[in-house]
Amino acid sequence: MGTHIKNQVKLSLLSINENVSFARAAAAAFSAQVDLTITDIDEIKVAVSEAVSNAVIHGYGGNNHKQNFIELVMNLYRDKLEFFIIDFGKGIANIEEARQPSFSSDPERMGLGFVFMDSFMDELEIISKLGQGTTVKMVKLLVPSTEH
Amino acid sequence: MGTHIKNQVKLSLLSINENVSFARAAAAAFSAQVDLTITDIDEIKVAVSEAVSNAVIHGYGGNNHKQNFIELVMNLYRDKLEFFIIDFGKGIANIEEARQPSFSSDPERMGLGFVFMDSFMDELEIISKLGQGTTVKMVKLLVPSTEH
Amino acid sequence: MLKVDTYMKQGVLIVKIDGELDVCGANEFRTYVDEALDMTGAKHILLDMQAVGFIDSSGVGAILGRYKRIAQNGGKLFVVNLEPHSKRIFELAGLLKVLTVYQSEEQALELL
Amino acid sequence: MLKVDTYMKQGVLIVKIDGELDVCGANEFRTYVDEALDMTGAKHILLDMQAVGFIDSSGVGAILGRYKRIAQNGGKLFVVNLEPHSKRIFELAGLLKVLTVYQSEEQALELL
Ligand SMILES: Nc1ncnc2c1ncn2[C@@H]1O[C@H](COP(=O)(O)OP(=O)(O)O)[C@@H](O)[C@H]1O
Ligand SMILES: Nc1ncnc2c1ncn2[C@@H]1O[C@H](COP(=O)(O)OP(=O)(O)O)[C@@H](O)[C@H]1O
Repeated sequence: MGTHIKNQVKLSLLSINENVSFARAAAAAFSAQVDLTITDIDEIKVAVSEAVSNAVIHGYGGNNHKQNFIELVMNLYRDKLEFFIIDFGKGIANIEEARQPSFSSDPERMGLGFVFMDSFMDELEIISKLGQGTTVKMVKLLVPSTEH
Repeated sequence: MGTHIKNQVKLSLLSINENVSFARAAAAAFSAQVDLTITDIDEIKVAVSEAVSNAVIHGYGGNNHKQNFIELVMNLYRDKLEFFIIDFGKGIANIEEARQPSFSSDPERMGLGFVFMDSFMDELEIISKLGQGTTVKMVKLLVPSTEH
Repeated sequence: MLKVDTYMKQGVLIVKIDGELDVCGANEFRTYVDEALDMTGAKHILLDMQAVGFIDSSGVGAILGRYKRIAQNGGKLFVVNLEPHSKRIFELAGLLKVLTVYQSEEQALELL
Repeated sequence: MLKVDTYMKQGVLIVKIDGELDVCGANEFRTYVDEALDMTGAKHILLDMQAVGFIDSSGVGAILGRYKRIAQNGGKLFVVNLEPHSKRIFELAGLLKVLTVYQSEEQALELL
């Protein structure tokens, strides 16, 4: 039942704003190997863009060229695509609160990142530990019955 | 003199044929952050495609789903893009010979991979150890005077 | 890498964006538009989204920020050439409640 | 992911490729064209490269392989719609010595 991994790509990106677009291009290229709609690919691009932006901005405190790295792991199974976005930055104190629409610790931001990840992917899981970092896991199902 | 690294992305790819196209898409996306011509990007795509194909086909002996990984490291400096393609496969016995046009250990192949890498990049370096693997380093210079 | 074209037409600041409105693009957008607002003192903004290849919450935030700035003086923000994917992002973000989407620049300026 | 359209015209096997001729595409190309040659017994091949987005040495090898197969019976391989980047690859590979490039399908078939 989809436990056999068909493809895996792991990326390690320097934490700078410019790599947000690189990450979503990589996610789109990885997703292109399965037969997805343009809408699915657009949704994956937004979700990955949000998660990587958060790692740069919140995890590592901005575009500061401090040689911090973000990991993006992409797995293809028969029935799903999995995306892990991992940073080793400051972590999230209260995940419940962070997931609320409009909640942002930065007054300049919208608090919509997790809302978009949640709306555009079929599963969203956040694991975080203060001072150690954050892992965001997102799943896009490939079975036709979950088309939305 | 271009020793300060401006961006770095490291990829680890499962050694399957499908990831050859993923690797060149990633190389194109990474190269897109600097102002290159379409021709430059096309050349980088071919060179990366050849090196990753070689790692899959020769390094690991083909599309065999044996959970072997290929590393693609991309570095951006002020004056150049660097690409490292690394496999941990069978290695090259005679690099001199391997670089010759038309030399191939596989009668079905053209022996043109290294010729294309050489023609399309500004530097090509091959490091290999039998039974341990192969590292291909390629450089594309960004200074306008090297435009060809 | 974002290209932003700004010019005045019937007292409205026309802003044509070409590129991707992510965290990088949003920063550039903010700088360009705030500069143009400072220089022209325009009341309203018309945003042409025709050539926007991508937008996420950073882009939405930058647009909303410009809206808030002109709204203080009773200004409005019109959006034209919004393709379906960006429209869905705007919808989810609740942006369609504060700005008005038109088919074309002509239509938007006519109704001013 | 490669799309290969094959059909006969004036006794020539027309092959239209849509996609990328890398190691994956080369394998698919080989299979499709060899099957079509088996079925039709065509002597010549006309390759339409219009929709080839990418080609590397694996792609070149697959094309040369098909050429070698038909050349045994005196067959020829014509290429049309070769864009500059692919042409350069063909040149470097020495392929332009064995195949003939034409502007269009019409021109190639006319000169047969
Ligand atoms: N990778 C992360 N590291 C630390 N904090 C994070 C991370 N991702 C999200 N957060 C926290 O969760 C909040 C909500 O995130 P999000 O919904 O994406 O909105 P926004 O990015 O607009 O603030 C952020 O403001 C931040 O406090
Ligand atoms: N990563 C690698 N691992 C082991 N052998 C390699 C590798 N890359 C190249 N080679 C050897 O070098 C030869 C020449 O490579 P190349 O010029 O790319 O031509 P081709 O791939 O068509 O054989 C190959 O046939 C192979 O024997």
